[in-house]
Amino acid sequence: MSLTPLLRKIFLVDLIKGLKVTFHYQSPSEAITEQYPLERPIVYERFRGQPRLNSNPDSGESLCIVCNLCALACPEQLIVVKGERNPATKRKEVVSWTYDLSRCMFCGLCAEACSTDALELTQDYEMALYSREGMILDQAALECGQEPVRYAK
Amino acid sequence: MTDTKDRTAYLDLDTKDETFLDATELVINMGPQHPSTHGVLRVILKLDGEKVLGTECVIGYLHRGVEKIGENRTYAMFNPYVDRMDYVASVSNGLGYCETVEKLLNVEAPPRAQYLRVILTELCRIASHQVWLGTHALDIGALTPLFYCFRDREEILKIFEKYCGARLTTHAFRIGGCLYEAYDGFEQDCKKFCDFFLPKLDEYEELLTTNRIWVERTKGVGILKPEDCIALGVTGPVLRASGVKWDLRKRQPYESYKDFDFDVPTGQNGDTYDRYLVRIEEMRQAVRIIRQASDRLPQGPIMAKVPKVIKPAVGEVYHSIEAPKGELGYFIVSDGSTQPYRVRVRPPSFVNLQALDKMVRGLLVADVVAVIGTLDIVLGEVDR
Amino acid sequence: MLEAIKGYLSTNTTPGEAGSMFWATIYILIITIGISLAVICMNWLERKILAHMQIRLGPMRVGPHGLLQPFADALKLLIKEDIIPHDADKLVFWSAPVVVTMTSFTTFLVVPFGRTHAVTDLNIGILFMLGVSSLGVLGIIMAGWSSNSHYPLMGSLRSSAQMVSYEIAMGLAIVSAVLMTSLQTGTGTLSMIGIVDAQNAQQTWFIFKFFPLGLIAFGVFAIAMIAETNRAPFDLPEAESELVAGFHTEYSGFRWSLFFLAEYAAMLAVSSIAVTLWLGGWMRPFPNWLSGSAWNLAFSFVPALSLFVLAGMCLLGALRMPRIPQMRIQTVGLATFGSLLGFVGLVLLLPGVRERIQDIFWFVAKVAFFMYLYIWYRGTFPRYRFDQLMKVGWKVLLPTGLGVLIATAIWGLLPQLSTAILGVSQ
Amino acid sequence: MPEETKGSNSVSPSAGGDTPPVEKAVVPAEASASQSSAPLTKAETLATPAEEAKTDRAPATAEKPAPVAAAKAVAAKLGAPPAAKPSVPPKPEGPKPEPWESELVTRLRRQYGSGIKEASTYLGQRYFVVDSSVLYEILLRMRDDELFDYCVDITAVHYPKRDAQFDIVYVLYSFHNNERIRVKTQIKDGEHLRTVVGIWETANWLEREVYDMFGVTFDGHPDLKRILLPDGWKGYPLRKDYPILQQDKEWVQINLGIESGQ
Repeated sequence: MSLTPLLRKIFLVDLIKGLKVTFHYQSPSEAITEQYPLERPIVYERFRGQPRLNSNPDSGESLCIVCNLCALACPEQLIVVKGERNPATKRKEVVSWTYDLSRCMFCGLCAEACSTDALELTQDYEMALYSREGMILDQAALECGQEPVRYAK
Repeated sequence: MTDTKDRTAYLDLDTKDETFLDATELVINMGPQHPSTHGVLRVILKLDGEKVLGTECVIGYLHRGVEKIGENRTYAMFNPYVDRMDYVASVSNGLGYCETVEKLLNVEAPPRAQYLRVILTELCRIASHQVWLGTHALDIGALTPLFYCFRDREEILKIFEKYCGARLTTHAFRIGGCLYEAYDGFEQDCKKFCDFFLPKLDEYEELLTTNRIWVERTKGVGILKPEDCIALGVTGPVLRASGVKWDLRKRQPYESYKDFDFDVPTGQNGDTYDRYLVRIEEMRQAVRIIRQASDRLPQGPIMAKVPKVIKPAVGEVYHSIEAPKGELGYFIVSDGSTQPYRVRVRPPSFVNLQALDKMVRGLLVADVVAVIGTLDIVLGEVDR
Repeated sequence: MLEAIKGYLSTNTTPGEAGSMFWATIYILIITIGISLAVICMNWLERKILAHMQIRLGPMRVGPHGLLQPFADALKLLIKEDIIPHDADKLVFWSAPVVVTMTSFTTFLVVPFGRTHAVTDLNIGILFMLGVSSLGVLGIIMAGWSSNSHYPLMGSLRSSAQMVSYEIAMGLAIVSAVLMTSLQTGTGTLSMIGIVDAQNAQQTWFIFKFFPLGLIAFGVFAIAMIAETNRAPFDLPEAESELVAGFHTEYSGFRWSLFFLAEYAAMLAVSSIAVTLWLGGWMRPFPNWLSGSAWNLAFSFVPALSLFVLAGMCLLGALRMPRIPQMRIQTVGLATFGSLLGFVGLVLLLPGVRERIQDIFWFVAKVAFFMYLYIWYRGTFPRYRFDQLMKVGWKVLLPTGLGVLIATAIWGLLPQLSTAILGVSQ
Repeated sequence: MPEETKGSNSVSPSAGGDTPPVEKAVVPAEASASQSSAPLTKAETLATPAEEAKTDRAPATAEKPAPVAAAKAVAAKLGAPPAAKPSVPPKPEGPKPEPWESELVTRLRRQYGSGIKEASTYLGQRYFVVDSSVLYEILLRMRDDELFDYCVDITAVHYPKRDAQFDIVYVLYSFHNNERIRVKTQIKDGEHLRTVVGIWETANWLEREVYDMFGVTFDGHPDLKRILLPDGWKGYPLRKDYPILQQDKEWVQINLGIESGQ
């Protein structure tokens, strides 16, 4: 409508247009808040979250062959893998596997560098803990994931 | 109704030349914990009553030494750190860095990777402008645009999460192209977002563009003349709003920007209202680019032939891209080893912030908040 | 005791006028509790409506749909530490919130909820309200000055300048409304009940009287009233995004909640002035178009109907609550609240009650509409800068106010003027 | 990076990188592994003499025991690959900076002669190396006559081994003819440069950052003080001899009252 600017100014047309926009957003169907503990957000397949050490499904032992590529690829150098050669099977076994979650920035370079895709970033995003020491994950925590920590006073 | 003469003339500002602090002057700290300084920026305001006589910015509260870290990481490892500088537009930081290293290696990303990169960078430009619009309107008092902007930005972040697994610090690109293949349905998602977003953009305009209070608060505030812009090295929407038609994507096309037609919006009198209009128009142009790119996404490899261990030849390269805030430049010196010898980042927000003092002189305290908002600075990028 | 009540209900004068102190105190008690209840309800409404306008849900955790949130806030403010700044002026610091709250509550002395439902009927009602509400500025300056830090000082000076400059525009708009009361009876009246009676006599709301003029006067008053209570586009003094954090920065705990209470009470007072003067106080809508007893009966069911609608919404909400153990208490809470509303709706259906509740309901509904407008403006408009705010006050509202006043006067005198001119010309 | 300045640098050109790494495997692995920073790739650990000189330039992060142990494990593991490795084809020679001739260069050479030490392009990017004495006039000329009216960036690079320790780089761009060049100059540690704030206002903060990070002082600068680091901080972090984890312990002690984390 080509009302002269003066007329539009007098009849507060611009203010009413703004009011119309906010008015029609009032219906509860427009609200997009998720009630977090009850409604879980959808997490997509490539999400980079909690790291996990995969193990061979049938034989059960870890896929990791201690090639140390992930430790070298990590910008924060927070992965330390120790292993020593098992004379019988001529292959290296993992002795200790530490992952410092408090410094990790979830860039995914370690998962890319892993040659046997033992290390993988899963879709789990609930990693809150109460102590900084708890952040240093050992092999067990990496394989079966962290169990949520109950808040105890 | 809107005269474009300098609105602050009636403030009869006579900046005293001697800097003696007489009784009427009041020195006030704004920040570093201030709700409207977009992060940890401290502005020392010298006030004469309500009028601002001069400002001094104290920055460095968020200095993490990204350039020093760059010298101790290999080329591929430094990529995630680059996302943390301008955390609101992390994809374009990554694009700038990867392109500079590719130029150092004399390697060209394959066409499919270039198109993917253009789509993601334009999405990230829209996301960055949405964060700007939300916080800028909030500073001037309009509470609701913030929530509408963040609802629409959520769609973009979903596309990022589906594509590369992270929403904010995406680490989406690798040197030589893209690591992740576009998930099936990527083009449909982008097109669906474009159709969803344009009517929403008209709603922002309905709420703000003609609103008389908004026009009154932004027209003629923080005027920057074109020659001041060039002298101060200001780039991006702030420069274009002062009337200089300069966009790196057009003047020095990188990636595959030369394949798309989009126009560069410019303003006339370089005030906060023009910068608002320029950025809103830029969002529309970005939607146009995304549509063209997702229509013509070519098939083919997504990664150029780049050695596993990147050791560029001895030499140095400066390359810059058009980030949402302005010209984001990387100057990388390589000494032949796997780690860059020197990584220098030329951040647009750092240089644009210098213009704050010239824009704010003579305005009122409430306008300082509006001008900081219109400069669209992100302190992660200013302090590096 | 019973016949005393029945005796009182049949009189047609306000208790204050009838000189019965007993009933006056009861009214004062009802109004004070009523206002604090209204403020609590307004607190919840503001959060929820503003949230829904911003496509979010607002408080959902404290009680079903956040119904207990206002009580939680009130409790929190009560038990919070009450800090007095280092060398603040103790006496002035202590008395500032008292002054502000007292003034905004005394304005309700003359607000006519119904034909006989007002504490008293002063013959200078509207003048009294204006005078007392401008006393609130004093409290704000005392608060700003006594907190002994320059942010609140700047904030209080700004808000006092704002309130003073908008009171003039308000005054002019009110005078033009009062002029309209003198059309029929020849002598205008300042008493609030008198004004509503005048509208009743002329069977039109003053907003539609002399078509454009009444609306313009109402517009001037509406804008001035928002600025008077430091709300929405004019909420500069406590604009958090700016340097100045408002006059009540240094207050905390119960003292701060007094300011909060006073602000909402002032909003209620000012919108009740607007309702009384322009929207015909306790008159039911469309007095002249839909007149006649059938319509009266229909309109008398509206209060009960609205309460049933609210009860229905609550019960619907209770049904749609997720079926998990933690939420069971909330569903039960919502269901009881809904049934309570339904019960009150039933009581309103009784013929005896229905007649008397009419006036109060319509008055409260109109004031509620104004409250909704306040929240709507807060959700939509950006904030004026201080000098623009003063410019609007002095250069826009004041001239229009004056123009409307003169125009109403001339239009009102047209019949006499024409006879005078014709008389002279014959 | 012109060849001759590189020559005097740590990498002796004669060794080059092409001697087949296999025979040199006997080079003491511990020596290079211990000082080299942890994130080394396989090629680095087989330190040929050419690279050995460079490893001490990479700041030692020895105090992180874990990753160094990892590096040693890798070195030990790699030491045992089968001897007969096919000789790696010599790495194709990287792009070299070619001298750049244009009428702009000739004009400058005619006027300043020896002032222009070198003008060349590298990967299509043109740059000058200019003597620090004539730097100010050249920059002024650049803006006035050659229309380079936008100073994109001012930064510095630190070469501890070279006698002229600092490379100050000015990146200039001209809106008129859409062209970008770099003007570089080399100054010793402690040498002063004249500020260019008079020419481009944007230089104000850029020079303050170079001063803050490298300690290069610019005479005539309006207020040359630290911009990113706190004012009382001692030490210039972006110099090569400033280890990455070092903090100004004394400043932290005074201002924050806590023991510095390092």
